[in-house]
Amino acid sequence: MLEADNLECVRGERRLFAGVGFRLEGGELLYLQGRNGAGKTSLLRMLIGLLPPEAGEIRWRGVPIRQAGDDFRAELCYLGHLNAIKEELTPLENLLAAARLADEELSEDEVLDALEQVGLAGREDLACKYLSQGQKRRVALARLVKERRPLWVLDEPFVALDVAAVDWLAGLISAHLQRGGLAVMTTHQAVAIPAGTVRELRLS
Amino acid sequence: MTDRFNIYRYAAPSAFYPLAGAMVPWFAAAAVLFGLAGLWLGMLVAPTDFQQGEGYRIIFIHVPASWMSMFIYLVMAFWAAIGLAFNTRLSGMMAQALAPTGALMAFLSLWTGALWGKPMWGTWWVWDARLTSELILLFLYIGYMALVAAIDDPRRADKAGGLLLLVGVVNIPIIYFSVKWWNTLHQGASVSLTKSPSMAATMLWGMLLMALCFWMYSIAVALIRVRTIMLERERNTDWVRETLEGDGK
Amino acid sequence: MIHWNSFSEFLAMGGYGLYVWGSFGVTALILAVEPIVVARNRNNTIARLKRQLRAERRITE
Amino acid sequence: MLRIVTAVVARDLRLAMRRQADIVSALFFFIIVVSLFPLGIGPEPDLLRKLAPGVLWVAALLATMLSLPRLFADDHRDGTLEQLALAPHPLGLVVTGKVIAHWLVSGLPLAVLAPVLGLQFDLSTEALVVLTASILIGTPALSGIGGIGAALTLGLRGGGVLLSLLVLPLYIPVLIFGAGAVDATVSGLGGEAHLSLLAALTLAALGFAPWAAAAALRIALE
Repeated sequence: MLEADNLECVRGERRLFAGVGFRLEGGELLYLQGRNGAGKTSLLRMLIGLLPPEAGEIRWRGVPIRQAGDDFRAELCYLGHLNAIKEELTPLENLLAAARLADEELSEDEVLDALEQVGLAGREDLACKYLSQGQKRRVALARLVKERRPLWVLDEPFVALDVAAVDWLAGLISAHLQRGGLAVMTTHQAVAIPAGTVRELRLS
Repeated sequence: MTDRFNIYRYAAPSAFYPLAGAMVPWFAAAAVLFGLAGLWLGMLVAPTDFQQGEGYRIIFIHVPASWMSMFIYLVMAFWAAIGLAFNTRLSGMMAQALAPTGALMAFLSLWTGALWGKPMWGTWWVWDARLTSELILLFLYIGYMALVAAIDDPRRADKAGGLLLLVGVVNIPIIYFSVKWWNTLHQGASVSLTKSPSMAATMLWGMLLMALCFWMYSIAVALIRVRTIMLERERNTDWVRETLEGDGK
Repeated sequence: MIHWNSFSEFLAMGGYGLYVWGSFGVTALILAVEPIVVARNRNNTIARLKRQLRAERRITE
Repeated sequence: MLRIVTAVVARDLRLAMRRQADIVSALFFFIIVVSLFPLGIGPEPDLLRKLAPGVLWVAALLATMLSLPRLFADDHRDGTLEQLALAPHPLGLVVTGKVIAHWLVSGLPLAVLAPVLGLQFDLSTEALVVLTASILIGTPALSGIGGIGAALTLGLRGGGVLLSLLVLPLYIPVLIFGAGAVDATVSGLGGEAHLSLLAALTLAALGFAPWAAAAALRIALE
């Protein structure tokens, strides 16, 4: 469903990688690995269409993502290393606003449910600036709980999480794969994902 | 890609670099020749203007500089459009190479305009539509150069600068007409910029020759500058390495 | 053919000498300086890139 | 289509309400600049009436620019802008929403304050009405054009100064027609022609600017 052909990445004057390609089907997870500065985040940004590749092509359901445009983005969920939450808003407001801006139907009950799952019950009405770094990350991750879009692209999702949260997130990703979803992620920690096929791609 | 169209071939910096290098001396020589001919006609042969006396001779640089300042901006916008549409590397470099010359032309146009205005209208500056638009054009040039200089990644700089150029092109006519309208309502300056219609043939030829001189000059300088930019930008490519190992030509 | 009777008349420009020569002087100055600056900039860039290339060679060898 | 615009407006307004200090400081800037002019040039009512349109408009223009650098910067810093760019609808609509929200918290309050400040300049009732109308009609164009500048300078060093350099030349037509409307009313010519031209400028700016800004944002996000 997601194919990348012969991708090349140039940042500034440096060629980070060239000739990178892969195919990913429903139920499969792709681990991106590589040193710092190998271009993992750049590759992710290419896959979500924010960074045009220097050469090569990315296709979603056989259509180049540039052409697919909104149709592609409607099936994409991206979690960057920035949390994309507003400090002034409460976790509840943040998640509701994010859902509305992403054109998703999400009720308040569903959001509260998701916040409970990430262990933020009782903090729904506290502005995010009063939360700790790890708690803010959980607010960002809570978006994934009700997320049913087929392609997840996650940049270092396990960073700043404790052991229990890592297990919970791994379970969430497995469930997504079992539903037939796809996931691409970068990570430094080796986390076992119980279900689905795991592939690896090493950028050198 | 490289062999499909000729235009693509010359749009590749490696092919354009030697071509540009070969063209520079010709344009420079043409600029000198046209300049000498224009100055001879304009300064030595052309008769005195019956209204403005000898002071009108500023026209021989003022009008060509004004023309070039506007024309260069249009050319830059043209390259910007090409660059944004086809993602060619050369376009951004061309726009950047032209900008300083365009800004200098706008400055010259204002400078000579002021020196012309003082004896003719008794003031260095009027808030006339043409002068004001020329001033804003200078600001647009400076803004473009500042924006491009502020962005580290050259590709991003090209794209952002190109977008700014296109926005500017849309705005220049709006600015011109709004200032013109504002000016006619205010009627502050009792000065008309319309030139005397009976322009002698020698004056016209002098002006056209000077315009050609400025044109050739701008092309020559921009070509040298674009060659420098190419070397700088593509320093990690094979063709630049080979060029550098030769004599840089 | 030539409009002027004497060189001093040419310089005076019918009383407009300051303005005419002020315009031509600054224009000539700019049109002379800009190519020099551009050429110097080009030579500096080439020299710098050559130095970098040589340094790179030394490292790889 | 409308839903996404309203969603952005609602979110940005809510954020602005939680950060009222920003709005208030821009308004105080406007008040202070306008109030300083009579002190600088003297209290003659005739002179003040003549200067009022220009002074009020220039101050409104500068006050609008004060909040422009943050139009996209906050969303850029915390990653929200990426999410907005990845949403399944045109980015231009999102920018339209942000421009509208910016106008609601920067332009609209100026229009409310302007008649009060106009009284300091001894403007007639008719001129005050036209002044308010011109600021009401003209400031959306300022927000829209400013959005292009804000998007182009996103994430750059010294972005604020650069932003003014890019945006001020483009503001000139708005300034001319805005101040011109009041000017024409003061001198008894009637400001309708200016106002309709100003409205045309605003419509053009709101139709065109968000898409240019969206293109600039995509460049900034690369």
